[in-house]
Amino acid sequence: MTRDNDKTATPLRLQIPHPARGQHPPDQVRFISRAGEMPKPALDEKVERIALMRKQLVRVLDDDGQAVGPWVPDITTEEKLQGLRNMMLVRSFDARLLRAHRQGKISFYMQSLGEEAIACAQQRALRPGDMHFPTYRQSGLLISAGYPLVTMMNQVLSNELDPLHGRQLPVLYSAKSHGFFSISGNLATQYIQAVGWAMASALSGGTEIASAWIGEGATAESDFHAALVFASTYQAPVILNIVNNHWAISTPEDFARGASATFADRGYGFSIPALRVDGNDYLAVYAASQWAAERARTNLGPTLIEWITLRVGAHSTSDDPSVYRPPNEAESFPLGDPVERLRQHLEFIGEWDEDRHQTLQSEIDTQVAEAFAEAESHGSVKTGDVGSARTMFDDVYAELPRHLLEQRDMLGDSA
Amino acid sequence: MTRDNDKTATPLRLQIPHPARGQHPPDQVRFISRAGEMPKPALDEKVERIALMRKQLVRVLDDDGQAVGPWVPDITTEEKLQGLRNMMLVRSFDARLLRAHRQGKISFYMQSLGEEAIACAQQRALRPGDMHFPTYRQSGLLISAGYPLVTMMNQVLSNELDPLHGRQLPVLYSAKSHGFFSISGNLATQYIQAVGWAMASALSGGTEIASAWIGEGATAESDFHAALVFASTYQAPVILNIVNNHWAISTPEDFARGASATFADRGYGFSIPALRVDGNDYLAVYAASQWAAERARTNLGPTLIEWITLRVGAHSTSDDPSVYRPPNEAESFPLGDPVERLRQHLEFIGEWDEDRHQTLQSEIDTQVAEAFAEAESHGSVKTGDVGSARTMFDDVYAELPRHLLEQRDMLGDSA
Amino acid sequence: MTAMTMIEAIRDAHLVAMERDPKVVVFGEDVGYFGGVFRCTHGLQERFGDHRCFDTPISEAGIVGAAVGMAAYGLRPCVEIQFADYMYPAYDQIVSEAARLRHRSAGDFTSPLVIRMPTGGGIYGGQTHSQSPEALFTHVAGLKTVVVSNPYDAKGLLIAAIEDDDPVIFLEPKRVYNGPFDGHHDKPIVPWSKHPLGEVPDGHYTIEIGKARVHREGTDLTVLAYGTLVHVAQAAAEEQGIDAEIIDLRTLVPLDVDAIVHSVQKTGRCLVVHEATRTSGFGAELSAIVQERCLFHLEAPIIRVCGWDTPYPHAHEWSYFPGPERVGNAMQELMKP
Amino acid sequence: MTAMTMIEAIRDAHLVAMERDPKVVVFGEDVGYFGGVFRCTHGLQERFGDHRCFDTPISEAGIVGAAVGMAAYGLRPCVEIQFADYMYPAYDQIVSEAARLRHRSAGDFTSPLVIRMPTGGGIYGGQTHSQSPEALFTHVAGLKTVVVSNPYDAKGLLIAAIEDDDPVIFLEPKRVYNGPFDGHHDKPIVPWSKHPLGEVPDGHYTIEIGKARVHREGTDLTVLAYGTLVHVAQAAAEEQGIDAEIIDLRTLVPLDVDAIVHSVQKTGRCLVVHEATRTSGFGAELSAIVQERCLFHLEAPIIRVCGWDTPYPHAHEWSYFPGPERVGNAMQELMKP
Ligand SMILES: Cc1ncc(C[n+]2csc(CCOP(=O)(O)OP(=O)(O)O)c2C)c(N)n1
Ligand SMILES: Cc1ncc(C[n+]2csc(CCOP(=O)(O)OP(=O)(O)O)c2C)c(N)n1
Ligand SMILES: [Mg+2]
Ligand SMILES: [Mg+2]
Repeated sequence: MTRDNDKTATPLRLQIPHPARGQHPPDQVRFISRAGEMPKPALDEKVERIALMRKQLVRVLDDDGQAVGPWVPDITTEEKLQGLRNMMLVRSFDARLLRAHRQGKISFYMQSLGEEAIACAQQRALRPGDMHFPTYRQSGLLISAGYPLVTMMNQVLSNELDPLHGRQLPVLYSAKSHGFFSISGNLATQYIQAVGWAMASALSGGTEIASAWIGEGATAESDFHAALVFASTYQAPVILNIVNNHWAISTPEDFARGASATFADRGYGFSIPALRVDGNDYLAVYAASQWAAERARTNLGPTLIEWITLRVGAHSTSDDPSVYRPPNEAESFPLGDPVERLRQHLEFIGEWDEDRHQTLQSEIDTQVAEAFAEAESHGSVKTGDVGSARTMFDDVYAELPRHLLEQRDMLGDSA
Repeated sequence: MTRDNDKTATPLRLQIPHPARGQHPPDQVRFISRAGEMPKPALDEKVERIALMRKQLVRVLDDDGQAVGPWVPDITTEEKLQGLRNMMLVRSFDARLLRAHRQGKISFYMQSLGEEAIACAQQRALRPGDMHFPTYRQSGLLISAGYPLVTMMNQVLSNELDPLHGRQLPVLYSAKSHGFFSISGNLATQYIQAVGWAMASALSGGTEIASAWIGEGATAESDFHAALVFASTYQAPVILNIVNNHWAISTPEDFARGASATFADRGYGFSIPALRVDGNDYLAVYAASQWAAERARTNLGPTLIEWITLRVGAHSTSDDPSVYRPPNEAESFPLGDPVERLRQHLEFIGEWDEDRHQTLQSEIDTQVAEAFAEAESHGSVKTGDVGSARTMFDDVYAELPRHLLEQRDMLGDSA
Repeated sequence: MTAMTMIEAIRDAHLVAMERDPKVVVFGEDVGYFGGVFRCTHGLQERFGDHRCFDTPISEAGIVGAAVGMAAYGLRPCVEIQFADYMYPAYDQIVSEAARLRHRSAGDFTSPLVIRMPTGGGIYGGQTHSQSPEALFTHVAGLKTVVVSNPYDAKGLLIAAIEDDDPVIFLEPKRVYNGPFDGHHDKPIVPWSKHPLGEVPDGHYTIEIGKARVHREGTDLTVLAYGTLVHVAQAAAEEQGIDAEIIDLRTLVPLDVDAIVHSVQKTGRCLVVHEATRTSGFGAELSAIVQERCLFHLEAPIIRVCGWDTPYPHAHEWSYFPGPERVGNAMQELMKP
Repeated sequence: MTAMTMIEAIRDAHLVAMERDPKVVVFGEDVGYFGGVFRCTHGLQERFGDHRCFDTPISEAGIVGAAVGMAAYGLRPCVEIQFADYMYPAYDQIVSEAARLRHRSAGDFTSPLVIRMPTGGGIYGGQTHSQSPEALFTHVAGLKTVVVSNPYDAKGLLIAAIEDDDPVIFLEPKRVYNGPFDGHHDKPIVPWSKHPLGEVPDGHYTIEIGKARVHREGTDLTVLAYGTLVHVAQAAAEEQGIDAEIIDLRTLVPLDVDAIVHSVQKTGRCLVVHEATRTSGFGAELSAIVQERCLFHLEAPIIRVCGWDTPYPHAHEWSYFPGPERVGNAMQELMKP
């Protein structure tokens, strides 16, 4: 294919990223700061100065579990214990439902193992009335908001009490009452919607802010760009979260990130202040979320946050990561485990110990087991207890139009 | 709409850009450097260091017409005279066709008045075999490549000799032989295609590079993002041009740029080196294009260039800019006029004078007039000399499928 | 009543809707300060301020995506896509999001929004200023699709669309913006002021989404049409001396099947016309429905007269456009014993 | 001949095409190292290196846009969209660019590329892993649209698609990847190894794009089907004891009209089936064509059995899917005197 008219010219070559994959040990986290090292900028700090911090990582918890530095959030011990409980609940919930999948009781599942701190802490740092536009790995938002576990499980089981009438794939929850936007199966669409929602709040003189969520892989999608353009132009009150868990199914973060140093870098070209934050550090997540929320609430505009974490489990129950993941990836992950780290901190400050932890763990496991037992008592898609198929015609429109009435009648005859 | 649960909170407000428009004098160019002021980075300079130059402007020609500083390109006087001639040809061509539109001879036209230097100089700085993916304001690429004026006019007239058989709107040329990709009416689509073409060249071990063109307004489109992601990830040999002529129909650059300082800033988050260049300075355009091309040819990857210029005319013949443009915008534009500036330089170095200029001008005007007379002799869409309507069925597919054969027959009956 | 062009009627509908409901917001490319390239939103920013009507960056995905978020918040966005040909970058947000939000969330979130787009050819706009993509919307459950043919309908239907709780695609054939164009492109332009449907009531009124209008009563054959083709069909009928019943469908989804069936059962012959490309156009659905419900009433095969299956050509647009001659020939064909 | 699943046949087609022509490049999300979430490109990167088969960022617009540029350069990209449900972000590049490039440039540039997508439901994938968007392609002039139903066809048609000089949309109903699924989701899975169409020739062969295949000869009625529904129709015919002639269309555009007309004129009855939503589905086009060309041969109205006009529901997918019972009932209905 060479159409060379200058035989001395360098043949061009393409760079196909060759990240750690398969049997190679991963280069998992770029640019790790020490806890407490990164300064905390003023809310209205210039984007250029914040950009200079782009290779730093907001971290609060040090290796001993001590909270150090300017980002230590001002929260009570109760709040921290609540955070621990929420994260453990998410983890226990995930574990129970993965088991249910193995038992053939549910059709599909996606867990957030290893990423629990991000959704859990941000939910607590925001306010009722704010709206999250999540992906499928932020069930911590719902659990931290006190949404009923049984209802979540009903959705996952697609049983008769599923509030979504079995329409959606498991974990694609919707809970307006709890500040949780309906999850789409299409990646990235929610990002610009969150910006639109935040714009609507501001256009209406409201006080609620929006929080947009996306995986690092999905930042390559076009709607990510639309969101940044609109957020920048209208200075929408929105938090733009990028959860960098290093994987997009089988594809390492390198493909979406390209040559740039970090995903936080993406903010700079839109003059959107951007932070990189240790996503496995509950206190850092809380503090950074608070900072970004405060910026939004005081009309200082959008903030982009890249959360560094690791997808510890498979992409979904349909995925077989052994084909592409290096062994022992989680064990060697330098940011540790979010539950363990908050627990260590609580122990460090003398508010927690092994006994209390075991008690809490069994309390939570019981709570989850009971919830699952209750949910399961309402059946599942596997047992065929899925409510009436006729509901499929509802909510396509506000009112059932004639052609859907006719089709529902036809279904009645044959189903 | 306020769903405020904290009555002390600040009501949110949106920022709708209020740029200079209508009767206000424009804030037309942000961050103008003196000629020669901006340093010339090494081809493999770190993106961070180049980013620090983002508020500077590559300029070569000073107010006296002297070429100064590290970016002075090493080109002959003949080459400069060729550039002057090409720009004047573009301008004369545009003027003739605008007149033809006023005379009711053509259906539509879009001119590049005030922006001629960018396409003209870049075309000369690249090589045969390279491929441009232009928008509708880069006819200078064709003219500088020596594409026949009459053929261009045939396209604009949609006459019997129009190589595109009257299928495309005027000025949406296609000329593979001259390194000019078929122009799409849909904004931004060509940007990622250019990256794909460049990837193909590199995948094939070719030596040809691609050059992508986009208006500053269209950078808001999603395909701009796709292009940056792919160019960054695969380090494609491509020049990513953004022509910032300050307007997108009635909308000032502010809406697409948002809060960022410059469009060149968009490159940083992808680690794509980006320059801002005085687009009305032929020598600066030449030098910056050469620099970017050299980077691409030596496998150093993509370069983003924001060209600062002004859309002096209306958006198109369908547009009435008096509704939204400040008066005297062109006169007060700080970067002057590209033709005048190169002319001044040639006079400064003693290679040009008023007489020679007048002679050249009338030579060019004659050339254009003769070309137009010839093109017009083949008729136009207005005179109905448009070739056979049956050609509309060709090229939908490589071979005419049965349903199109049938439809062509039906047309035959009724047309 | 005021004589209005379709542009003025659309603008007036915006005015009425924005006046009545502060939740209505209007935005799009060149829509704010300038008032839209076709001037359909002219004066709205001046009247309601730039928080109710504003310009956007050139991003159709952004426009619709933001509108979905705003609608979920509780606003009623009415947005413009500059030409229907440019809706494709927004197609994911339209199909996967606006259309499905109510269903997938079981009514927890909704997206009551209107997406206006000029459609159709006849202005020498070439392939990217001439398309009629209605069939790409009618195939999508959850969307309502409206195509207007005159100022009276345009105002009443646009207000109804803005007040509707579902996402509505609102298609405006640009060739009838300024008059009831009947396909005779070489004849002088007739303005709306000379046409009864150019008389537009002042203030608020709505036309029910999902109801067709009998544009012309007749007994020889039924023409199913919408947009510009309503006027073309009328011209063809008159020129051919055929007593056609012309139904202006006005809404494609939900469709007024009763009006269609009623007419075809009466006439026994059916012609389907549209400007969009033929294959998989909405005409196919109309043809399928008619034969499903009226097969034994049909005296002749249903004929479709449509745009050809090619891109809309710039110079040859009048060979592409299904004008009165092609429509008229089809009427004669249908009437053959 | 080797017994293959449809996945293996598709992978084999890639191998053959890449072996023969160095210009063939393959890419998409998870397509390189991993070999695709359905494993259709498994082993290609290892065999041909990462300049011939590679992973991409998650950007369908980027995948198709880059492919258009590569095709214009002279390569022959064959790309995968992970699920057809995710093609919407690429729709602009498909419709406005790939489909129109040859025409708008009068052959100066072309875009010979293949876009593969798994389609259809039946894996409890919910509304975003189950769609069949073929009608959104068949309405677009310039595209060829292929839907495969078995391993033999899949290999021959995919090689033909890659060698074709036009852009080809290549749809793979995922429910028949591993066996000739006939809609009886509660019965044991039959593998392709037990089916004659699972026997796939080694090496290079092509099947002509635009030619249908008579899947089952019969005299009672004609079923127009493609993809999974071919097998469903067969099961229904057998269960109902109806001697149906089942035509596997294989290519929707260009369509094998002769095969259709020939069969319907013979049987006098026609059933159109597909999994996509009914309104404006490709079945409408088929119905319209059949009545245009065979009206006076029809003994009964053409019936369409399709997916309902709703999003594809997760838990109720078997109520949505047009299974053998619904198809069988329609056959009985058609046979009523
Ligand atoms: C538009 C679209 N394209 C592709 C997919 C298929 N898909 C689902 S998840 C996924 C990977 C996403 O990775 P990332 O954004 O990093 O999120 P994570 O799974 O790591 O949380 C892909 C490709 C999709 N759902 N939507
Ligand atoms: C996808 C798409 N959306 C909208 C348009 C309509 N349109 C044509 S040109 C234009 C303005 C483009 O501005 P800019 O990119 O700055 O280029 P300039 O005209 O200044 O050269 C718009 C909105 C289009 N052609 N394509
Ligand atoms: Mg990820
Ligand atoms: Mg511009």
